[in-house]
Amino acid sequence: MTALPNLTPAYAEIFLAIAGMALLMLGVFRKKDPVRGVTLLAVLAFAVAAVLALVTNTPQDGISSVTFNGLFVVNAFTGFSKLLVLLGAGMAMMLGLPWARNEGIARYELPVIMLFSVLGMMMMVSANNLMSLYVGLELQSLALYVLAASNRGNLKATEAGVKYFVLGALASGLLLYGSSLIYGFAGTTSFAGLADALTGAQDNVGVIVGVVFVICGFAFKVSAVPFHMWTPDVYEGAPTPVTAFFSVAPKIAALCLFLRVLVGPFEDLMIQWRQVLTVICVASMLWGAVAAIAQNNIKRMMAYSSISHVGYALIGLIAGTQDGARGMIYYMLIYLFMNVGTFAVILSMRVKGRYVESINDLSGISKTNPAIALALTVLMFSMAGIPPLAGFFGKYFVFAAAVNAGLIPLAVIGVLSSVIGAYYYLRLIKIMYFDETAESFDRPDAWTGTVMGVCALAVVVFVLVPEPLLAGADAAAAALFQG
Amino acid sequence: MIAATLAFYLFAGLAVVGAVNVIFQRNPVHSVLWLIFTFFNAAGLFVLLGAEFVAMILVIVYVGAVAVLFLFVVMMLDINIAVIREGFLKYMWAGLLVGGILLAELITVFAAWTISDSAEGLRAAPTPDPSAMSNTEAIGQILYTDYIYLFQASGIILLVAMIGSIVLTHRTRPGVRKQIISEQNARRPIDTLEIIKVESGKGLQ
Amino acid sequence: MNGFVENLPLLSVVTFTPLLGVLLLLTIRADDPEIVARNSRWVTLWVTLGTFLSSLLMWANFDPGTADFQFVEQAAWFPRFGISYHMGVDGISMLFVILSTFLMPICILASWDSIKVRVREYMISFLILETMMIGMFCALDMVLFYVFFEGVLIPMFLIIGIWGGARRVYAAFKFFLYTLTGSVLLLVAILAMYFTAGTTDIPTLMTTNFPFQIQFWLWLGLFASFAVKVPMWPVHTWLPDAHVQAPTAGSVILAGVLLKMGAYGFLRFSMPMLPLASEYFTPLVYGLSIIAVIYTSLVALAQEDMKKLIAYSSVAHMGFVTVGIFAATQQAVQGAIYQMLSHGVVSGALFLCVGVVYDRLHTREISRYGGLVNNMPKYAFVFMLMMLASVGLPGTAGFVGEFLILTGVFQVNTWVALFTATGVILGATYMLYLYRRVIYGELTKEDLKGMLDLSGRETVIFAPLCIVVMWMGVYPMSFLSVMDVSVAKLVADYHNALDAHAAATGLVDGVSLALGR
Amino acid sequence: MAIGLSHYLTVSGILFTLGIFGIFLNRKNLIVILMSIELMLLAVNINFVAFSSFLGDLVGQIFTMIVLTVAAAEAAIGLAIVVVFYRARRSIAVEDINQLKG
Repeated sequence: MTALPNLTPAYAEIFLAIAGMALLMLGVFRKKDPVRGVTLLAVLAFAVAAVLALVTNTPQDGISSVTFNGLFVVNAFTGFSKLLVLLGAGMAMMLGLPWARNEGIARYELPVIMLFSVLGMMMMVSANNLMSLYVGLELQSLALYVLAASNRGNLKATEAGVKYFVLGALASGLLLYGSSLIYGFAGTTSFAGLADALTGAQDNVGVIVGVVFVICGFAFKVSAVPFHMWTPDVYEGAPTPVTAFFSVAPKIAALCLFLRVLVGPFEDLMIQWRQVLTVICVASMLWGAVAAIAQNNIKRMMAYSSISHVGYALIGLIAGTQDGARGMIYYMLIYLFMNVGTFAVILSMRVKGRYVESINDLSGISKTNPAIALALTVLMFSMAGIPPLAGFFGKYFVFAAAVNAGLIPLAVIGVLSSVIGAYYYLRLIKIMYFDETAESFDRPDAWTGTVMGVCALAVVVFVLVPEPLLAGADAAAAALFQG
Repeated sequence: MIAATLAFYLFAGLAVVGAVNVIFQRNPVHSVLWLIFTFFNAAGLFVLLGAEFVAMILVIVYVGAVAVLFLFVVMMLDINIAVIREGFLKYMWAGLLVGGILLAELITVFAAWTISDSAEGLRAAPTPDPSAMSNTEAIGQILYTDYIYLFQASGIILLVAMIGSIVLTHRTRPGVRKQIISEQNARRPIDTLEIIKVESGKGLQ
Repeated sequence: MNGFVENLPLLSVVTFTPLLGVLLLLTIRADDPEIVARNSRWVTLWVTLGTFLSSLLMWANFDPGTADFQFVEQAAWFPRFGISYHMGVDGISMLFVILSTFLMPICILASWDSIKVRVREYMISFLILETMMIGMFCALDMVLFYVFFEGVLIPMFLIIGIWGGARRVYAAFKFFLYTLTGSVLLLVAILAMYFTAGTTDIPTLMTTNFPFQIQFWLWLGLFASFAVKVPMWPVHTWLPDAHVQAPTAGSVILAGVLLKMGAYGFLRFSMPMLPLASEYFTPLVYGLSIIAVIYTSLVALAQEDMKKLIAYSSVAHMGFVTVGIFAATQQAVQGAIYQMLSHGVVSGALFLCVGVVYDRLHTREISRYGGLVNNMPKYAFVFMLMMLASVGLPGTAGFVGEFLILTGVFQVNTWVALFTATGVILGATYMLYLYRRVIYGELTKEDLKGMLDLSGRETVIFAPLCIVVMWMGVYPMSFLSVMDVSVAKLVADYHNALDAHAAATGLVDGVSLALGR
Repeated sequence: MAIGLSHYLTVSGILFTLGIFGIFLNRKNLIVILMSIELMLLAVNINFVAFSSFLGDLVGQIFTMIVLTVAAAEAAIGLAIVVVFYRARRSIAVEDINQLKG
């Protein structure tokens, strides 16, 4: 008779799983308009899960605590990552509520699926074994495939679903194949064991091939060049709130896991993975910036923008130091607010009850909708990395880590590509402020307006009170390098 | 020994033949059948490796459920036999070249496969002696204890797959008449019946 | 009084008063856009005047006898990265703060009638711009400096792009991307400094000795940013576009303050922190500056657009400034700073002069004017005064700076002094040529005959400018004495560092020479 | 010649390459792409079982079972998406995935 595993560290995940099933039941049995109730309760569940994650992921005794036979780990880093994921998911879900009502495709299953995908993200962030990594990753991916195609009557949405599914499954396959090679060399799938076995494996070709496969798989999931092909199509095709969700939660989760895997079990292979990642990172920053210039659909532009942002975040990862990890987490934190805020703006782009998503639809809205224009201006300047807005500090911290790790050429390429990036962010501002007025937008609903306001404000006031946010990120990075 | 070697080459060769056919068959139904064929041979390889339980799962779950699901969808969508279009061959040769290089590299790596010195000590669940415990029993011993987390997580994945498939494909067709029992039970004669006295010679008004 | 001022975080007050003004502007509620516009103008005027007064309070309490930073404030900001909110001024930076606060109310008055749309947003942009400018001159932390330095781009981009002329979009993008490209390299240099010296604190960095190899790259990083901002030839091309397209007040601030940011960067960072590299690159700076002085003067001579002409003259004048800074003698550096201050006032005033006629005739083409002295005598007088100051006539602000620079440079390098001096002659040529074409001659054009002389508001704008220009020309000591000690320390530290390095390496060279023989 | 680990790895390598090949060069229909994905996963499973056998470690077989489960779920979702696409487009030819410019 085996003793029950220690469930305490996983309370947040267990709660979310039960909440998901309960909400599904609620949706099935509630006759009248279950969507609103299920959505709000799901947001509430995220809040509760965030509190639980905060409490259970900071073990009083010791640095991190492991359970389920070593498959699951929690520490300050996983805790912080989960908070980011939950925050992003919660805001995206709030954006989805008015959208679903306006578009008339309200389905209560979608918030439930979103909730399960968040559960998958939390599981992968807490993975301590290639197996738990895989199940977490697949849980989130499968849910995301469904979400991408969820607007099933729409040709673009279904096509986005197909593309996302095929390339996502391919990425999972690559990752899995890499995992199998690594297992075959090391005889174990646990991160701690791998860290032992891979010491001194720098010249083992099989392991390196395995690691490269795993990196390619992750690069797909975070949509880094050259594994980014799906991103613009999925961003454009998927329903906008789902795109907002895609652009933050899975990306943050995958990057956090990427970081944990690379500086954890694969730490001794840093020389090898650094080369691969440097190519990926530079290509992402530059291609994301260049390709965004030509876009006319704002969601596609945001897709390329997110590709180049991933490039910047990867700089912190390539540094491979505690500074770098910290920089990357800061970056994700700031990116979260900028991106969700921008998608709130995109969801406010309604002309006479119809959603529009061409960049030219923004022309002259500084006159007709000054509040939206102001919020988007702040967000765009922040994305371009202009101080004193938060986006600048995100870039500052990752570049600082790169310079500190002796990667000055990388930092120089980074800053120069941020200048290219500035061009298309400015283009939006130009269209809003310098061009003639097109049609004015409908008044945004309270939910969208609130999310937009909160995000824009966060980007502005970050410069005044950075400490509370950074303290958490700092503890997270420290935990990663102690454990 | 020789029997095992022969069996390996048989299963391995047929699996590869099957896989090639999956890709190059023009009729998707044939592709699915070749896929099933490939799975059977892979199961044979599993048996050779001493993993009977996984081999059975592969045949029962895969061939029994997944492959049949494929077949079902292929037939439901009623897809025509594909026409090989212009340019395909050009692409194919380039692809074959790239694929060949990838494969050659992988095989080079595999030919000199080494296992870490520490691997033996790092094993999480060493295989018990086959004479003491069967493969199925050994897996059962750890799957529901040490790996309960994965088991539960797989359950959730299946749940999501189920909800997802239903959300995507289930349609409520208009015009379909459904039986609503509660409404039937709630009907009273007074709602539906009216007794009219018809005076002779006047008919219904 | 003194006790009160000492306890007051005076620099923060000066820096952030304009931001308070922004909050005030945001609270204006009225349905009629006219009322909003009127209230915005008045609120902004009072706020900028208040800022100016508080900066004068700072000057009154400034001790010119020490080269140390004064009114120092320090507070934790990003303690994990050693970045702090550290503010302070010395004899060099304080005058620039005064210059910024002085020009600001003038700009607001100059935009009083010419800006008719989105007045509130315009005023908000200007107030944010003011905070950024003042903060930049006060910052004593590299990152804080960078935040203000770059932050300027946001309001300026909007000012040019929204309220500018016909090709405003092109000009705004060019301005933004040129300066951003330079600045991001500055950012990398700042990071490299941080990890070499372990701090971003400016006073500490000034006493850090970087090895020459590192100085070399850091200097280039800083140069990329400051050279674009100054602007130096050949990266000056954004300036004529930005000047021509910006609204009048935007041009005033651009010429009056923003151009000084680059030169200020050379003075504050390149010279004291990287003396070896500065010395090494001095010929480069001389070369580029001389080209700037002569080439842009010639280009100015050929201009048909008044604003463009003055823009090119700015490039030439800033060439003087960079020559003066890198000559690194007491007189030259003092002259450079003085030249910056006077150029700030004079070129600002010249742009205002252009603005006056532009408001009336809506063209800046020189050939459209002529004979204005006949019906606009007040205007002709003001224009003449500013023109002469720009040329460097003794008794005006321009003379002192040019004279000091040329004296200082002459001691170091005769040829450079000679070439620079030709710029003075060329400057006189194009300015007098401009003046002759606009003001003198027959008043033949019909539409010019109806033009009115300076209005009451315009007189109010120009009066302080004229007074300051005369004052700076007649009694320069009131400004020179403020910067005297700080400049002396800057120059002395610079030469000490060079001597120490020469002593260290000279020994090695001597040995190698001896061995070689 | 005795059958060693590398023989199994080679078989799996061939299947994996065929799977990738099938995804990228497929000009016919989506279902074949899904089947190619199944082939990739099968290759992974052969790897895991082979390693499990040669290492004397059951974890590989556990991993295989997880992969099988997930692959089943993936196939279900994939087919559902294909069905949805078919309903919207009336085709599942790869060339017809062209509404969004890549």
